[in-house]
Amino acid sequence: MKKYLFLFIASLFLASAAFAADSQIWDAMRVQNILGYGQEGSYKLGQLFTMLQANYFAQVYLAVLVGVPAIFVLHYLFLGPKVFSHDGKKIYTFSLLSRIIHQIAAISFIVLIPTGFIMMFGSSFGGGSFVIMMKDLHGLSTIAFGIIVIPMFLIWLKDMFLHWDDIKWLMIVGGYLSKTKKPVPAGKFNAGQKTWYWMATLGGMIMILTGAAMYFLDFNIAMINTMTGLSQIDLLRVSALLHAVVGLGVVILFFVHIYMAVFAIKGAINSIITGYKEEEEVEYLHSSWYKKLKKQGKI
Amino acid sequence: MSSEMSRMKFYCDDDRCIECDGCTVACAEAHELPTGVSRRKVVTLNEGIEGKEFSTSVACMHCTDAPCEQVCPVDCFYIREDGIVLHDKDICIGCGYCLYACPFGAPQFPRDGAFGTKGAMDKCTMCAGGPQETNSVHERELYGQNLIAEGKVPVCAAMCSTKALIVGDAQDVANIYRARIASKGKGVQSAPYGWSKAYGN
Amino acid sequence: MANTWGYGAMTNSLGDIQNAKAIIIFGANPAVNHPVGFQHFLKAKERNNAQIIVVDPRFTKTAAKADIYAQIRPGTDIPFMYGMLNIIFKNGWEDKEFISDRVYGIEDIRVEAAKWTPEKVSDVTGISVEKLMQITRVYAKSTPGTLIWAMGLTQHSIGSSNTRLAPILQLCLGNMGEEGGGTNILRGHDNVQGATDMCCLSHTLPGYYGLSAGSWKYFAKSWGVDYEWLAGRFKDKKMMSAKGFTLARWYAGVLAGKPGEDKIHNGGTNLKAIFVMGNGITSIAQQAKVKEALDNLELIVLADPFVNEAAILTDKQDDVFILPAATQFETSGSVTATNRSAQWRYQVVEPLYESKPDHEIMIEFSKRLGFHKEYTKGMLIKENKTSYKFPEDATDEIARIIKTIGLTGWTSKRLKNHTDNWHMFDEVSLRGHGPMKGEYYGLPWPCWTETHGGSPILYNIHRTVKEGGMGFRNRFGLEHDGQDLLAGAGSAPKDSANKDGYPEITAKNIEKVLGIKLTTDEKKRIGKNWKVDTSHIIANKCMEAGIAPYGNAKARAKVWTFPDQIPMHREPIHSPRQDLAKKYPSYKDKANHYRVDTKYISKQTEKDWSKEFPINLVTGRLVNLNGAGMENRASKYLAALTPEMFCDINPGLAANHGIRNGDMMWVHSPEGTKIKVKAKFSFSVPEDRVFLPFHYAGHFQGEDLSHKYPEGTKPYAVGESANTVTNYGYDIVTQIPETKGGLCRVEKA
Amino acid sequence: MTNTTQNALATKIGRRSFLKMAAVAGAFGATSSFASRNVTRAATQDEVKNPFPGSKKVRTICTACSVGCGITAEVQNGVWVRQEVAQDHPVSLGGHCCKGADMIDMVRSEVRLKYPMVKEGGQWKRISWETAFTRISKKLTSLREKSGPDSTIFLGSAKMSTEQAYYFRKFAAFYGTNNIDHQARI
Repeated sequence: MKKYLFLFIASLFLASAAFAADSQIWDAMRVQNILGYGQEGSYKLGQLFTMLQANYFAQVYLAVLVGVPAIFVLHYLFLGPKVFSHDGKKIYTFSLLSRIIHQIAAISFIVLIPTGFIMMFGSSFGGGSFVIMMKDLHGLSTIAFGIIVIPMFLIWLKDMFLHWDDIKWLMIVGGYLSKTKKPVPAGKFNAGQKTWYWMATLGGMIMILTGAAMYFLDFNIAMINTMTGLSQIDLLRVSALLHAVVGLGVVILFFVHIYMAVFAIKGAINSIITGYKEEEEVEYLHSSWYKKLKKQGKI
Repeated sequence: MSSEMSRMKFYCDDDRCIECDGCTVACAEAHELPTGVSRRKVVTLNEGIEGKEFSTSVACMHCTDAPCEQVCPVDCFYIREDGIVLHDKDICIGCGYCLYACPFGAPQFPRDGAFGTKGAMDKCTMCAGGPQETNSVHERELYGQNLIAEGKVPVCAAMCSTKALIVGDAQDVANIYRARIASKGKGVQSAPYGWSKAYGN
Repeated sequence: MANTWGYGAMTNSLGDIQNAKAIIIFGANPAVNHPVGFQHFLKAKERNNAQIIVVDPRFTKTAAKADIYAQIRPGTDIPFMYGMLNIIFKNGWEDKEFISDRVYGIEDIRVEAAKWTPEKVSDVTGISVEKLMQITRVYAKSTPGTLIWAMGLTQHSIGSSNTRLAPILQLCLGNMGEEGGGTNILRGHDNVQGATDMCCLSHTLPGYYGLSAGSWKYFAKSWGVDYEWLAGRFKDKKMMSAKGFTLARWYAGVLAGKPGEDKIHNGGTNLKAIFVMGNGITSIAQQAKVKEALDNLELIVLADPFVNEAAILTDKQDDVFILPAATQFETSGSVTATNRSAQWRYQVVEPLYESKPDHEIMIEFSKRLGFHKEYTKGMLIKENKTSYKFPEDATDEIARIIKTIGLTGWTSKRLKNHTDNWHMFDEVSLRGHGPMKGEYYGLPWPCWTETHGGSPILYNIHRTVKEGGMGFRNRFGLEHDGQDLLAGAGSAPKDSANKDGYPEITAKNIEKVLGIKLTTDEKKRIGKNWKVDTSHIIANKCMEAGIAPYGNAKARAKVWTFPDQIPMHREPIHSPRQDLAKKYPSYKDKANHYRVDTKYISKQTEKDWSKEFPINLVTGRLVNLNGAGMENRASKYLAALTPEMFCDINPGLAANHGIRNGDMMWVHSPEGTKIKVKAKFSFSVPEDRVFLPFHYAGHFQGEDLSHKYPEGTKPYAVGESANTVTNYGYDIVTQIPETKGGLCRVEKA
Repeated sequence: MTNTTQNALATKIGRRSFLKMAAVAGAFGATSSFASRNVTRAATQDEVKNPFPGSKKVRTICTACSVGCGITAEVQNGVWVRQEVAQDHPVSLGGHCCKGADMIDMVRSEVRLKYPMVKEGGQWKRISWETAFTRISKKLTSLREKSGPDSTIFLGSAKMSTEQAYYFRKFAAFYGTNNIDHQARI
């Protein structure tokens, strides 16, 4: 038994050695990477990353972290939330499956985004084990999100294509800039929700892929390198850049989403818990869908 | 180390480097590194092609304006007064950003966590240990020996079989390099890789 | 080489290479095999603008640093060197004075060289005429030039001719005995020179005394035992003087009598037991035969710090003993570097675990085999002691006995003193400073007396004998074919009492050669000749008179006792050029070659090997491993550098066989054996040859033998042994296997 | 807080100082310990000079190849703790190839053979030195009597010291055979 254990450990040892020997970053490619760094004709990704990471990313994120909620506070104070009657009829909007999927996504985002921020401002937390724990949480919740992102993408896909209403919705910013209650042109999902959908699914997938690339670091999938024409190290740099840029969009829309669900529309959060939306809410905020349902006689 | 004059630098003379891997192993052995991490690596390019093959030894170049230090989200890097770029492994979270910023591919990440997670970053310390108590057991375990504190030369350069790898104050290193070029009677070649980056200012 | 001028060793030192103006390297790869030594080559290039010329079948790391590189076909060094000589003679670039004073038999070389026109050489070697001309011009015009070689010249069936022609080339250019010149053979292991000097060899006694009855008598006397008793230990006196089996072919001694095996002459018995100490017998040619032999032995004893992989290779189920020998850091003793310098290797730590130093194991066995008292008596004689201290007393015993290579000065005290003060010696000349003034580092032999400083450059007549000067050794008689073999007038070492050539010094001629008179007492005590004179009278008188005890003779280009009197080209046994194999056939088969009949021409002409096996096979070393690699593969850092056995293959050749980089491939040998290795694309080999490193073991013909290691002893890297596929073929004189010029066939696995 | 942020964004200052500021303003209040880390504690003279107090340096020679590089071994309480640089050696000048740089692992390698073993019935079995000596000697003696001394071959090593090599040659001579060789013949 001990012998097999030993053999197993020895083989792991060798596997790790072989892994290192096949490295795309620290082995044969290393000098090429060095030579390519900052050369004419190269993408200069290393310098770009250094410049952005050193000077801008954290600042912009901090601005978002502080600025976006600040805008919401102002909005809430001056324009106030939309209040709809909770006594009227309820319209069944979200199936059980879609709710489960949403909840998983919600939980993972609630973990992902703060942990992401903690990593970004790791120095404020003194680095070390706490931040590492946050980093591991970030990775673990990605697994949950990774499992449901495709189903989520599929179940809502048919409702998410661009519609004439969306343009109109965008022109008036969903009616959130006025206090008056009047029907807003929108189908089952309004343009804001659609944007969030695309950002959360496609953007989310980009986040997963770029995050995974950075997590696994020294993997060797020749196809990716051939397809993108990037060396492994440049692939990682692109990943880091995309992760930061796309992440910014996700974070902003996530904040908006939370604000809308929790504060801007009173009680809106219940609909994703119970599956039912207030009829009045649908009538005003999703007027096109309301009309369609009426026509079909479903109300 | 008195401050103003010294800026410690490495330089590998590829006319002399023969890929004996002495530096790699000397480093690994002196600091008892896990396998899979080589702080110093010898790379040969154009192997077997007459007139084009050359080898060179790379590790952290202890850049003057170290990009790794700029991008680290947890600020675990610090630059000593003599120019040696070090980091604190107790603070490092193994995010990999320093690697993306580094022109030399110096930072490495031993996969010591569960499921092959990346551990704290490891790189050449120019044999100067880390922020822990000098020559303490804790320092030795995390960073390896602290030869600089003992007043000794980093082990890779000291053990270089052909004296291709030299280390010391940037000015001295440049002088040795120039002396070698001069004795060969050749004009000064284009500066070696990353020279401008690592030796900047 | 010893047959050319007396001693078979590196003539100069590594540091002295810095004095060279040109360095030509045949079949050696110092950048990989002697990296630290190679710094002196690079310094010569840097400081002296020395031209480095590399002649090698493979574009090695050394070639990468060369100024001129010639990719020669394996086994054609002789035509190449004759080609150089042809051009040298034609242009009159040879050192005529040196040749006439100090070399015998060059006329025959001239005749042979005339046949090797550059065009013909080009056809045989594959080197263009222009390149041959360029190399010859550069090398002949830049004197002093040093000539380097290693196993690339010796591991051929014509290895002993190779190692004669290289010195001849140097002699013709007058590069011998000069600073920055010489023939510098780079030895492999740390103490090959020392162990060879002590003659762990089957054809001679320590100090190259040979196996004649006279030599045995000298040793019996020096060891303090009765000659007849010692002779009684042997089967008979005939076997006592018969060369034994060699490392290369010991397996034949086990397998003899089986169908298809070569006949042996071993006193009527096969080999039944093997006793191995620190020898990776998995790195010798013909592994399949070695395995079969191991399986057929009655007793295998392997003493090593690590598991000797012979124990893994064999299927023998009983009576395989593995004994933990201590490493050399757990004992002390002297080691002789490649330049004949000795250093004292101090003990670092006590033997770990249950390991014991080699000598303790031997002494324990001598007790149980009943010859302990006689065995160790030699250590007691000098000071008439009652108990010995190893290794110091053994060092002094060696110094007392071995005169042929001048070890008299190598007392343990002096050797320790040199190591203790190694900082007091110069890097280039090895000269000592301060208290070590007058001595050279490590007392490079010959170190004639206990006050002599050693001889860093052999055959250097510009220095006095006391300072390490000497002419060539008088070893082959005084005349041959009516020609005088002693050196010409005026070519004696500096400040010599005798300016002429002179014979080796004996009790009879000492007065005449040195021009002195011995006292009666001296006449009584003096030994018969310089080789057996333990009274030191000859050595001391010679030092006073500036005379080298071994004489001052001519080097010989012609060795009349060899099958080829002058070096002749003969194609390898397995040659890819069948047309040339007919033109330059191998030797006649040789009976009783180190006790075993050895095939040459019959093997070469058995069939057209090159049809089935069209690819040349070259083996060699890697920088991180050494020998059979046991000790280095047991280090995780070294093993991690090359965790797997591989084969360097040209991408063009690989493409023809559908092999991609990193694929597994088979290498088949004419012996019917095969190995499975990883293909590694490399342009260092052209499309007609592949390269295999020979350090691996633990796999055999595709089978992983890992399970056969005792628990916890498996090295960090295992793989196929390249020597499983090296071909049959042995040197005609030394029986060194022909591993550098075989054939093979490759195939995708 | 908004104020702080805007100020921070407006003034062009380095990221580090900005973050430090943010950290001060932030809820967690953890300060970057960067400043204090810049200064290492002054080690005692003894610590600086030698991390292995009481160790001695032993001059010895590399066992890899015939160049004969010097090694300075640092030994503490009978344990080889590290390899020092033999900068003053006249041939190697402190240089080592990878093998030489790792000589210490020859001694402390975990896969060393630790005790005598014999293969019996295909299985490795640990035995004592005494048993090993006795069993091997018995077998050798009986073979020598039955088939003569030439039935044994001794393969020595170029890795032995000169003295050991000499005694190995002598061993074969006293055993009564010239079947002895070593690696010079490969």
